[in-house]
Amino acid sequence: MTKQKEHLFPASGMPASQLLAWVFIIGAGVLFYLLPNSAIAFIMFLASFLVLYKTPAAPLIKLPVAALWLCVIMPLAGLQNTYYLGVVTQAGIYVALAVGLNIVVGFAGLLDMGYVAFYASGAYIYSIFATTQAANFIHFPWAHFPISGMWFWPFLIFGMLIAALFGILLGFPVLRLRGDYLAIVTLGFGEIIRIVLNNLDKPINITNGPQGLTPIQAPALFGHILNQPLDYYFIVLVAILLIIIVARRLEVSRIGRAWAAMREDELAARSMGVPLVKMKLMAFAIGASFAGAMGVIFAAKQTFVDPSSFTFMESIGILAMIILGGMGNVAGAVVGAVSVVVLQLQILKQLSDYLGQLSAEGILNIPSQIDPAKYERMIFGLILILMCIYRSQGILPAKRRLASWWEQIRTRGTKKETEEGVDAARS
Amino acid sequence: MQLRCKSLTFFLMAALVLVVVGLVVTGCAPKANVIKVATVTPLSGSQAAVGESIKLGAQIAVEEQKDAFTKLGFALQLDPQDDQADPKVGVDVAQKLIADKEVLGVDGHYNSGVAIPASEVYKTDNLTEVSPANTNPKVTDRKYLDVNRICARDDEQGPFGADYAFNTLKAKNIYIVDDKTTYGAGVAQQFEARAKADGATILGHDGITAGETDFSAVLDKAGSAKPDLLYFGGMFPEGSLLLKQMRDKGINATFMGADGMDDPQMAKIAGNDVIGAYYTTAAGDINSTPEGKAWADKYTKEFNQQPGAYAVYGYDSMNVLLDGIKKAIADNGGKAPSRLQVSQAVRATKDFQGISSKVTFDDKGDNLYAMLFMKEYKTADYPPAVIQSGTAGQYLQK
Amino acid sequence: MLLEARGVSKRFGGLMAIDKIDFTMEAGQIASIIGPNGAGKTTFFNMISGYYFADQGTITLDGKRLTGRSPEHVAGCGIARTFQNIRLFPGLMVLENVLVGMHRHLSANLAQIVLNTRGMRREEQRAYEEARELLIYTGLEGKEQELAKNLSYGDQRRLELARALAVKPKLLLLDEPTAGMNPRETEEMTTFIRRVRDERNIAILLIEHDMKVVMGISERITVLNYGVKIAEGTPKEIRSHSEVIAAYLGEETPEES
Amino acid sequence: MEQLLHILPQSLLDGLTLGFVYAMVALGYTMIYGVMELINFAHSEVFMVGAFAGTEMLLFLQSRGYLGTMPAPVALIVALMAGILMSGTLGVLIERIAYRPIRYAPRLVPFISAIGVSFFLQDAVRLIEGLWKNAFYLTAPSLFTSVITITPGLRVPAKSLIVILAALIMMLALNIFVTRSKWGKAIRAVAQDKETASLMSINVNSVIALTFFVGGGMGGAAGTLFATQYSLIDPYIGFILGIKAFTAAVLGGIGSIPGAMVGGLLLGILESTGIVILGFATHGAIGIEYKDVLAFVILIIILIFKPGGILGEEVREKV
Repeated sequence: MTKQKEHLFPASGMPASQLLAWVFIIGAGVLFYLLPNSAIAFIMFLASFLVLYKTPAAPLIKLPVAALWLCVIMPLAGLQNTYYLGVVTQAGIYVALAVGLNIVVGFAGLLDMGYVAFYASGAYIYSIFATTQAANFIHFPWAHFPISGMWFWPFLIFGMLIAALFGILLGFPVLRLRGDYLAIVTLGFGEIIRIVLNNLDKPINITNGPQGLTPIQAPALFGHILNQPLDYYFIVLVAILLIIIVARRLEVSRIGRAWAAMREDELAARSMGVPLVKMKLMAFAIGASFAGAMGVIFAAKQTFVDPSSFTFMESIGILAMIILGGMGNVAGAVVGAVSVVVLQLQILKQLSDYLGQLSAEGILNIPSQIDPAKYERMIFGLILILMCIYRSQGILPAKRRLASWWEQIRTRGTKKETEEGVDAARS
Repeated sequence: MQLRCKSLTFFLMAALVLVVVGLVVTGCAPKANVIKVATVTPLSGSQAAVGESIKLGAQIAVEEQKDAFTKLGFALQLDPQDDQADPKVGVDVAQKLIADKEVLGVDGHYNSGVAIPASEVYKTDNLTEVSPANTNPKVTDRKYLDVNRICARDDEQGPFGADYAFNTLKAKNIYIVDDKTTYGAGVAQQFEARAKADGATILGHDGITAGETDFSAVLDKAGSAKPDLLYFGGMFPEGSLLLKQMRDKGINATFMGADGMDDPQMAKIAGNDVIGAYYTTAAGDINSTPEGKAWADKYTKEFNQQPGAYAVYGYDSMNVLLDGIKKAIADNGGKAPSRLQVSQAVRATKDFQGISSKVTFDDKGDNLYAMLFMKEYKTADYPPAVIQSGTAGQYLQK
Repeated sequence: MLLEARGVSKRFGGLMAIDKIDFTMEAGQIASIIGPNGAGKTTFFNMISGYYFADQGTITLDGKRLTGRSPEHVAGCGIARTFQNIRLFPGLMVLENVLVGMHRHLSANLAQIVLNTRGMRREEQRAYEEARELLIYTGLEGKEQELAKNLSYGDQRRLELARALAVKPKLLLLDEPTAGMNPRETEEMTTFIRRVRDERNIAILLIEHDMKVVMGISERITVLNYGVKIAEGTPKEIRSHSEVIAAYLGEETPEES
Repeated sequence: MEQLLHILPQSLLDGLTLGFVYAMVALGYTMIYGVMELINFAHSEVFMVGAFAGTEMLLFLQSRGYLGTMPAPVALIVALMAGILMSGTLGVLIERIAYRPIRYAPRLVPFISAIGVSFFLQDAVRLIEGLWKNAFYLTAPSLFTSVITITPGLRVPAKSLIVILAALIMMLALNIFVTRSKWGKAIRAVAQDKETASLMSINVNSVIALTFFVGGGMGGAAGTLFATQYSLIDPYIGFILGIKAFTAAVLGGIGSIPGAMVGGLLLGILESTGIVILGFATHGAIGIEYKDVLAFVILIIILIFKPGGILGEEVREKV
């Protein structure tokens, strides 16, 4: 470790790298606020969160900055440019999904390739009742469909419960399986759910089959209907915040340790008294419940769901996010999800548009066969390969850490020692 | 660790400086009055071929109209977008277009399943949409001001096919297969309802998976039911294979499909088996009129490939759109119109003569002159002959 | 009687790995199982700790039946073990390894963890303190936050012991605890094992090849050969037991095991 | 019931044909898994590339007019050669570029890299075909068109027979190669234990490359046969078939060559015959659209009772 790299300005109080980092963070925020239509400002704005995360500063300084950026600058810029708000909201949904899947794959080491099934179950449970669809098979005089937007909130809980139930259902048969067998069974489970959703329009029309369900009732709060992009942005933001807190707390708890132990050595974990069945089911259920809640939000935001949003590729995409970001690490899952979504929705599209515009203006003549818009997947594939080869531990590799409050307690006594210990552990 | 952090920061700083310089430079350059029109179709994935042909059709229209717009003081640009035939991507693209204030109209989408959620986004800023190919009833049944289509609806197309099958082909026993997509299942359902109402017996209704190539299971089952006619709701790659495998199995039932079959590939894939197959389509034979033929020649010359059935619809939709924009500019005193003004002008389109058909929108955005055509392959050459046609509206189920 | 095995048998295909073994241990006793390679020692261990189900016979701990129970249940009853080839959680910190051993003794449930309750935090703090004490006890002080895989071989052995002690067992099964150690380390380990028994009153059952260790530490020795118990007694008795000598010198065992 | 009996023979034949295609693709998954413990997600694209190579070869022969003059089996063999060589080489290339640098990384990393390769190849083939032919749907010329009618209810198309025959021959050859030849033994040795194998002066890298060549080649052969059987190919055909073949490999017991065959055939028959029977049994409530559900449900049930797959060994972890 090249610890003793000289600072550029050794005389100054703050190391140059940190100073630059802060200049970048604030610069990006201001720039994005001033130029909400600039793609580069937008990407820099997103990158500023990564820089902020990496900057060594007290949480007391970092958190307010992050909050200001997320709750003030992003919404203000987003009002100017709803597309970026949409991108961020979409990325946010994937962040939540990635953090949820990370519990199953990263924490507990269970390769789940059918994660999207839980997302689908959440989305459908809300959609069926928040459209006129439920009237097809529920005939109570007091039941009126679509249900009012107020029901969105209880349905977040129902979505979680239903998804958790599915998680446990899936968990039972796969308990005895390991590694790749688990992968194929979860894959099969995901496909089963999707096909069933696609076909349950007869004999009784429950899901409306491939036609999908629309228009889905928007959430309402105290009589306000929340159907603006900004509303969904904040709903997703709060959801992510809660999910991250829960995931982080679990990670450093006895349950998180049991998962990690199971992942590292299943047999040794059992002989230490870690109940395998319970812990695996718990991982499946908790991971699934996050997806269920996000499904409800997705359905409300999209106002339309159909089975094609829940394909196997979607599961693979989320898996790629956590691996790109850094497996087993909540921050990694966040970074992975944001970079994949931004890459797909922003960078590649922008590139295509730019080249398309060049050819439209006659500057460059690109034959339609090699229109870059068609080859987004190819570029994405290439990036996946390069990432795997050159940075296989992900953008933010996982580190073992203790619960933050525990570190605070310890540092009271032997501050210096601990820091060295932590550094050693991270190296 | 520190090293990496530092190099990252340096990298980002350098980027920041470059960007600021770049923005200042480009920000100062005077910009012409740009009007963008978008096409949103699948340009990647298995339906890319159709999406591509719509885009190219629209591209011809934009190129033809460029000069007219320049005279009005506007630079007209085409903004081709890819929705990957995926509703989620479609919504993202819609949001992107909404955010780009220079975009005044959308020629798209191809898939109804994508168009329906995307139009919820267009609605938020009245960005007008003229669809060349969305046949699902729900697209216009929501009566959005900004959603229009120039083609016929599934609840016209399905019954049109059913009536023809029952009355003209005298098919009493019918087997239905669909591909379990929004489009395929939708049109098959409409066909089934009318066929039943006409008095035909539906022997069975099964689904296949789009993207698969082996349909022996469904054909074994269908074949044993001995139908007079097999109706397929879906796209040509599956449809043509279904037809071919059906004949391989010695099932002699008449084959009928919907407009998803309308593609030059169909005859290539199915070969001689395609002879005697029927399909309904909202797209007429462009070669039947001199203008159409001239247009098809132009397309072929420009892009070195034959136009797909919906290429001309992409062209017509774009022209309807551009026509609306021109009117809106005129109404707005030569200034750039708002999206709402464009939407209103497009909806007011009356007796616009396109290559494929005349266009007049009703209050929902459906084209009153939308036509339906029954085509039969007499030889294994595309396009097949039109054997019956009619205005779509008369087949609409009440 | 702490541990009691009655007529325990295990068959792998045609091979009788364990053949009707009776075995007992008192609380606080140090006992050893010895025997040539392939005698069934580790198989017997695995049966006690729940990895293999017995085909016949019963095993009880404090009168509670263990046969047919899962490893995690056995651990919960108070039996901890180490492994012949160390099985730590390599990617976890040293402290966490020990904390995993305490899993059964912590009670925080999902709701408490998600809500981060005071009770949960207090319990975790106590667990951390306890784990640190165990690390001090096993001589791993100051290495709490290192990853287990970065420890030296000797430290890994120690950590495995600390982790097993964290289970708070009544009976500790050690599978070749001094394997791969030099004489000095072996000596330290022997002293340590005795200390654990004396200070914590934990019964210890060893599998060991080093006869010096076995004879020096065990109060009782059981000898297995071809899955059959051929002798049992104090070190002195075993040393002079004819069948044992025969088994070790290889007389009357023409075929290779 | 009578109707069902009427369908069964035909349905079984269709299932077998499909099953052999699955089995051949499954072989690629299983061989590579056996040696590398890696789900070669890109194998479905290797298959697809093989289909394109074989078809392009046939189209080339057709355009030069050779196709009409040469006997159909010769044309098929030439096309198969093209498919095998192309896919085999591609398999080796993929291993060299995308897997070898990360051979010792955590297991999920090569998996994601494989997904990247898969995405890349789909669009790369599309790009190449788009530039070359201006279309990316290819229609393979028909080689065998005759149909043997045994009974009115059982028609055996010659091309189905060819698929079954070719698949059988190739699997047999593969089995002999793996069990008898020196290289086959080396492959098995590396599959058992890479380190020990390298101590026995086996060049592990070449053996792995060979495995990818053979596995890829089988995929390419399957692709070519697939193209002649179903005649339509596009760059996205690999995806669904790949999932099915992988399922078949797991069903039979991944890592086992006979297992891949058993799994493939079982899956093929389940998909064509099983679902038809189920449809009749439930009076049409469960239609053909549920055939993948049936396949996956059977897979899950089999794995619950036999976690290693039908012919897979149950691996007991050594304590």
